[in-house]
Amino acid sequence: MAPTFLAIMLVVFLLMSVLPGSNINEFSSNGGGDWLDGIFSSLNMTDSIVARYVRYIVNLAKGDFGEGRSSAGLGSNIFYRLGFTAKLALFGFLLSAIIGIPAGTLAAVKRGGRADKAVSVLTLVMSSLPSYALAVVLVLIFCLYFNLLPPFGFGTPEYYIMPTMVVAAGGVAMTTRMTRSAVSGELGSQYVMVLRAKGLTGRRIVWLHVMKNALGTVVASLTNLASQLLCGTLIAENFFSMPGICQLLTKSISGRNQHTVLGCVAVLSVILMMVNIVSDFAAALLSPRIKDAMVYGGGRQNGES
Amino acid sequence: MERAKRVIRLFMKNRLAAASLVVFIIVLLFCILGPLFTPYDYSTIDVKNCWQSPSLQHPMGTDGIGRDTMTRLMYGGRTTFSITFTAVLISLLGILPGVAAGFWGGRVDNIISRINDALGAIPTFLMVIFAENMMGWGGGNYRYAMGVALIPPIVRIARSATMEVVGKEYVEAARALGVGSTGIILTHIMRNILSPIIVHVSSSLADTLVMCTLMGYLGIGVNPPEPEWGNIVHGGYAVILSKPIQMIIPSSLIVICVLSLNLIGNGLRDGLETGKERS
Amino acid sequence: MSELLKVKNLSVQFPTDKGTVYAVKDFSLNLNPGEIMGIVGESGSGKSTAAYAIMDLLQGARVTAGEISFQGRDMLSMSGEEKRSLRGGQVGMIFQDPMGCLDPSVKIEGQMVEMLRQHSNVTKGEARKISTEMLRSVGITDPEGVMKGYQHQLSGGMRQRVMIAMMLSTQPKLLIADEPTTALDVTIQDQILELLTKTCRENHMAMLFITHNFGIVARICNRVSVMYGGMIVEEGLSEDIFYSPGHPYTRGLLEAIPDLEPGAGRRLKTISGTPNDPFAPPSGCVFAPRCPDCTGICKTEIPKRQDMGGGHGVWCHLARQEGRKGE
Amino acid sequence: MSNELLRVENLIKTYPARTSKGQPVRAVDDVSFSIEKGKTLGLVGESGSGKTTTGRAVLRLTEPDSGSIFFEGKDITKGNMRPYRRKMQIVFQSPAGSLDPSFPVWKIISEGPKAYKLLKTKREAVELSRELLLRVGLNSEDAFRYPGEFSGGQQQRIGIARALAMEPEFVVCDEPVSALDVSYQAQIVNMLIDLRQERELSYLFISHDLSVVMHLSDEIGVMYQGQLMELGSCEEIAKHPAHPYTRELLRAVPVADPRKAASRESRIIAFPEGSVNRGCPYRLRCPVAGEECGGERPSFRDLGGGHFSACIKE
Repeated sequence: MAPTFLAIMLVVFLLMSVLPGSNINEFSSNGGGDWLDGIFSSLNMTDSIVARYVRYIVNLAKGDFGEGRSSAGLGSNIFYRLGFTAKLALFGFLLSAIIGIPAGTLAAVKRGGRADKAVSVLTLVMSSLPSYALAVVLVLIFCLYFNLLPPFGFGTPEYYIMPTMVVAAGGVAMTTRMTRSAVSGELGSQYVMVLRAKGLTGRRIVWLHVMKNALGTVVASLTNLASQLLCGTLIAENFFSMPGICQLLTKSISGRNQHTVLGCVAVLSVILMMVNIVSDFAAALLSPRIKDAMVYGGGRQNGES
Repeated sequence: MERAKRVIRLFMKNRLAAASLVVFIIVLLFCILGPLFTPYDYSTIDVKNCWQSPSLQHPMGTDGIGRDTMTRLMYGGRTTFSITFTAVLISLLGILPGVAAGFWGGRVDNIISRINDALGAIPTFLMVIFAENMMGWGGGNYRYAMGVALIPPIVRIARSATMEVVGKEYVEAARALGVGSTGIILTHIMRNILSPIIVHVSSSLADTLVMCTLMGYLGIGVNPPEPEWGNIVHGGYAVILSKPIQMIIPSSLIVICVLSLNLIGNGLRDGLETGKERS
Repeated sequence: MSELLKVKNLSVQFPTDKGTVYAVKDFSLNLNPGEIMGIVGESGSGKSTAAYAIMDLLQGARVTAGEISFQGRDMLSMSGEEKRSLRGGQVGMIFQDPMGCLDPSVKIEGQMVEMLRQHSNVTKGEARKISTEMLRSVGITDPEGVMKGYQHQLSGGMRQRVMIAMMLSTQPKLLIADEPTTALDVTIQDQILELLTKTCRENHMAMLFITHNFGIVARICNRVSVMYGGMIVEEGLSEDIFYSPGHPYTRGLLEAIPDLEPGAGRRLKTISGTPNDPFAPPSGCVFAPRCPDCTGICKTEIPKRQDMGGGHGVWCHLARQEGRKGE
Repeated sequence: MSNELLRVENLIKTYPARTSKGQPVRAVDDVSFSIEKGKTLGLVGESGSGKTTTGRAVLRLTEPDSGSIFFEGKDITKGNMRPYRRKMQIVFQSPAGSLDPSFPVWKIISEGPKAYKLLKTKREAVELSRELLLRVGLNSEDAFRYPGEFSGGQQQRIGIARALAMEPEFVVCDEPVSALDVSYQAQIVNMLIDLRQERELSYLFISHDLSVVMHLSDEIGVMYQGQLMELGSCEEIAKHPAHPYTRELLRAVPVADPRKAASRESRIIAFPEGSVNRGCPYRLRCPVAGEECGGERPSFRDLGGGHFSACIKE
C-alpha cells in the first residue's frame, strides 16, 4: 500500500509544480539548513526534483503545509478542522456498522421474508436519496415541523444529530447491501449445511461462523465505504455549516484558492490511504486463507489441483 | 441475439422495472423536448417576482432572481445527463485493460492491477476537484475526470469476469480448434463478460448522476448562470427555512430520476442473472 | 421395536416459479442397529434429498411422510429443539465435497471442540483430548498439527477424515454418508471405506450409505435400495440385487458398469434415453420411457411393490426372477 | 516405427511453487511414450499425477518446459501449431464447462472449420452441424438450441461433434466420462469405440477410472506424481502388473460383485502427504519399498514385449 500512496503523492507534487502560480516551489525548496539539507548538499543535488519531492513529503509528514512561509496558518487550521470531520466520519462509520451489518444479516437470514423486503426497499431509497435531498427532508421534519433541532452551527451534541444522519445514510445503505449479499452467499455454502448437521443452533451458526466469513468480504470493501462517507461529510458540513475540513475544501474551491484545495486533497488522500491499509489487514485477520497467501505469497498455481 | 430478447422479456415481466423505465423516459423527454414549449429562457431575470411558489405562469415557481425554475430544470437536466452519460461512456474504456489483465495474467496482470489499485484509491470526488483545479473551473469538463475515476471498478469487474471465462474449458477448446487469441477475446470473452459489466454500468449510472448533482450543489463544475440540477437545489438553500419548496421541487425531481435508474438497474440485474444462469 | 430408523412413504416437493419439482415419492426404508444399507441411484434420483429430508435439513421444500421414527421415537412430532439435538448427537452425517465441508476461518480444533461441547457437557480440555484421540483413530498420523491448522492446509482425503472424526466423536447410533468418497482418489477412497466399515463394526453403528457407485455398495453394504426418478424401484439384500436383479433398471445399470477385464473396443450394454423432466414426471412407472421391455400397463399405472421373497422387493409390473453371472 | 502417429520424449512441465518458500512443482517429470495410428493409449493416474497436464502439453495448450513432441514424424515442440491443430483435437471433462453458454450449438460445432476458412456461409455451418449432431445421436433441430438446455450426456456429445468437425486423426480425451452417470458413461464409451473403427482415430484417453480405460485402450500408462510408473499392453497391465502402484490401483477399484469384493484387508492409516524429490516417488506409500528405492530415480526398464516399469524391485 505504501508504494501506492507515494505514487499518488508524487503525482500531486509533480502536478502542483507544473501549475502556474502555485507556491509549491517555495515550501519544498531546500536550503533550510536542517539534517536533510546536509544530505542533499553533500550529494550536491539540492535543487533536483528528487530532493524537492523528499522535502515535500517530509514537510507533509511534519504537518507543515507551508504555512511557515506563505498563507496564514494553513497547517494548524487544517488540523483543527480535521477534528470535526473525523468526528462526523467516525459517527457515520459506527452508524453504518451498527445498523448496516445486523440489518444486512437479518435480511439475508430471512431471505424473501417481510424483513428482507423491508430492508431492500429502505436500502434502495437511502441509496437513491442524494445527501442534500436527505438533509432537506431532515430539516423539514426536525426543524420546521417539530422544531426539535437547531438547523445550523455546532457546539452541543444535538447539533451533530442531523449531520451524522446525512453522513451515515449512504454508508448504511452500502454496508447493508454488502452484508446482505455476503451473508446470503455464505448461507448457501456447504459448510453451513454441515454446521446444521452438527446440531448447532441457528443463532450460533449465523453469528459465530457465517458472520466471521462474511465480514471478511465486507471489510475488504472498506475503502468504498470511506469514499461514500466522504461525500456525506462534504454535503453535511456545507449544508449544516459545520467547520470541518470539507467545508474548508468547498470554500477554498469557490474562492479558487488552489493551494488550500491541494492541501485538503492531500490530507484526505492520506486518510483514505490509511483506511485502505487497515481494510487489507482486517481482511487478512478475518480469513486465514488470505493471511496465508499474504505471508507466503500466493503464486498463481494452475497445475493439477 | 436470442439471449438479448429473453433478457428483455424478463425485464418487462418485472412491472416495477418497466414502470421506472417509463418514468425515466418521461424525465428525459421533459429535459430534451421541454425547452421547445416553455415561453421562458433559463437566464431571463425578473427580479419583480422572485421566490414565487408554483403558479400557473410558473408551474414550478421562480428562484431568487425571478428565473423560471421549470425551464432551468429542463436545461439543467440536459447538462447533468450529458455529463453523466459521457462519464459512464469514458469508464467503459476500462474494459480493455481489464480483459488484457484477466486474459494474459502474470506480469501484465500485475502491472495493470497495481496501477488500477493506485487510481482506485483516489475517490471520485477528489479526482474531480483535482481535474477542475488543473483544467480551469466550470464548463462541465469535469465529466472527463469523473469518467477516469469510474474506470478502476470497470477494470476490476472486467478482469475478474475474464479470468473466470479463461478458466473455463471452452476457451481451451477454442485454442485447440486453432482460434487465435484475438479471435477468442472477441467471441468467447466479450460475450460472456457482457452481463456482469451491464449490471455494473446500470448501477453506476445512478451513482454517477448523484455524484454529478453533488458536484453541482457544492458549486464545483458548472458555473452559474448555466443551469445544473445540483446548482438549482443549492439556489434554494438561502431560503430553506422560509420557503423550503424552492429546494423540495428540484430535489424530488432528482430523487425520482435516480430511483427509477436504480430500479431499472435492479430489473436488468435480475434479468441478466437468471438469463446467465439458465443459458 | 428393534428398528433403529423407520421411514414410511416419505415425499419431497420443491415449489419453484417454473412449477413443482417432485424430488422424492413414497420413499420407505427400515434400518436395524449396526446394519449398513446402501441407497444407489444416478444423479437426480432423489437419493440425497431423501436422506436430507429425514434429517430435516432441507430448506424451502414440502416434506410429507407417513412415519419417520428413530429408536422408536416419532421424529415427525418432535420439536425443532429435539430434532436439532438429535443431529450430531445420535445421528452423524458426512458429505460429498470435502473442499467445502469445514468452516474456512475457524481452526479444526475449534470446530471439533464445538461439536463435543454442543452434545455433551465436557470441559474444553477434555474435548480437546477426545478430539485428538478421534483424529488418531481415523488414521491421521499428526493429530496435534491438524488440530492447530485450518481446512485450506489439508488435502481432500485428510478433510474427509477430520469430518468423520468430528461426527464420530459423539458416538452416534446412525451415520448418514452422502457420497463421502466420490471426490477422492480411488486409493484414498479404499482407506476411507475400510475406516467406515471398521467403525460401524466396532461401535455397532448403523450406516446409510448414499452413492451412485455399485462397486462400493458391493463392497460394504449388506442391504441395498435402488432409486430412479425419485422412487425406490428395487430393494433387498445385496446378494439378491447383484445376482438376481428383478427390475430392468437395476439389470441395465449392472450391465452398463465397465469391468476390469482387458480388451480394447469391448462395447458396454447401455440404457437408452435421457432423464425425465423433473417438472413433469411420467404417469405410471417412472422408468417406462427408458425401459426396454415396457408394456401398456407400465405407462398408465404406478407399479406396486412385488415381494420376491426374503425382503427382496421390486416395483415393476413384469417383475420376475432372473440370475446374473453369480448363479 | 513407420505408422507411428505421435511420439513424446522426456516431456517436462513445472509450475511455480504455491508458497514462496517451496521449490517449483514438477507436474510432468520426464515422460516418454508413443502412439501408433489407429491405436489408443490410456493414461491412468490419480489427481496430481500429471496426466491432464501431459494431455494439454501434447496439444501445446500448455507449453512444456523441455522435451520434444513428434506428430507424424515432424517435430511440433516449437513453432506454429496451426497446420497440426486440424488433425489433433480434444474432448474435455466437464460437459457444461466445455461449451460456451452464449453460443448456439451450430456455432459451437462449426467454430473450428470457420477458423480454418473451410466454411463460407452460415448455411454451410448449420448444415455441417446438423450432420454431426445426427452422427453423435442427437437430432438435427438441436442446432439452434443453447448448451444450457441439454443434459450432461448430451452436452458431452456436442463436445465430441465439435472435435469431429475438424476431421482429426488424433483426439485427446481428458476424462470425458468421469462427470457422467453410469448409463450415459456407457453410451459415450460405445460412441468413442465406434468412432475409432469408423474414422480410424487414435486416442490419448486420460482417466482416473481404470475400468473405463480397460474398455478403450490398446496400451495403458500408469502415472504417479508426474512420472510414468508402468507402460504396457492392456492384457499385461491387467493380468500381471509389474509395478506395486499399478497393483494397488487394481486392488483398490471397487468391483460390482459382492463375492469378489468380500475378501480384502485394507490399510487405514493415511499415506504421508507431500512429494519426494529423490528416488522413487512412490516409496513413501509402497508396501515393498526398501533403502535402494531412496537412491537415484529408478530407470524405466523394459521387461520385454513393450512392457516397461519404473521399479527396481521387480
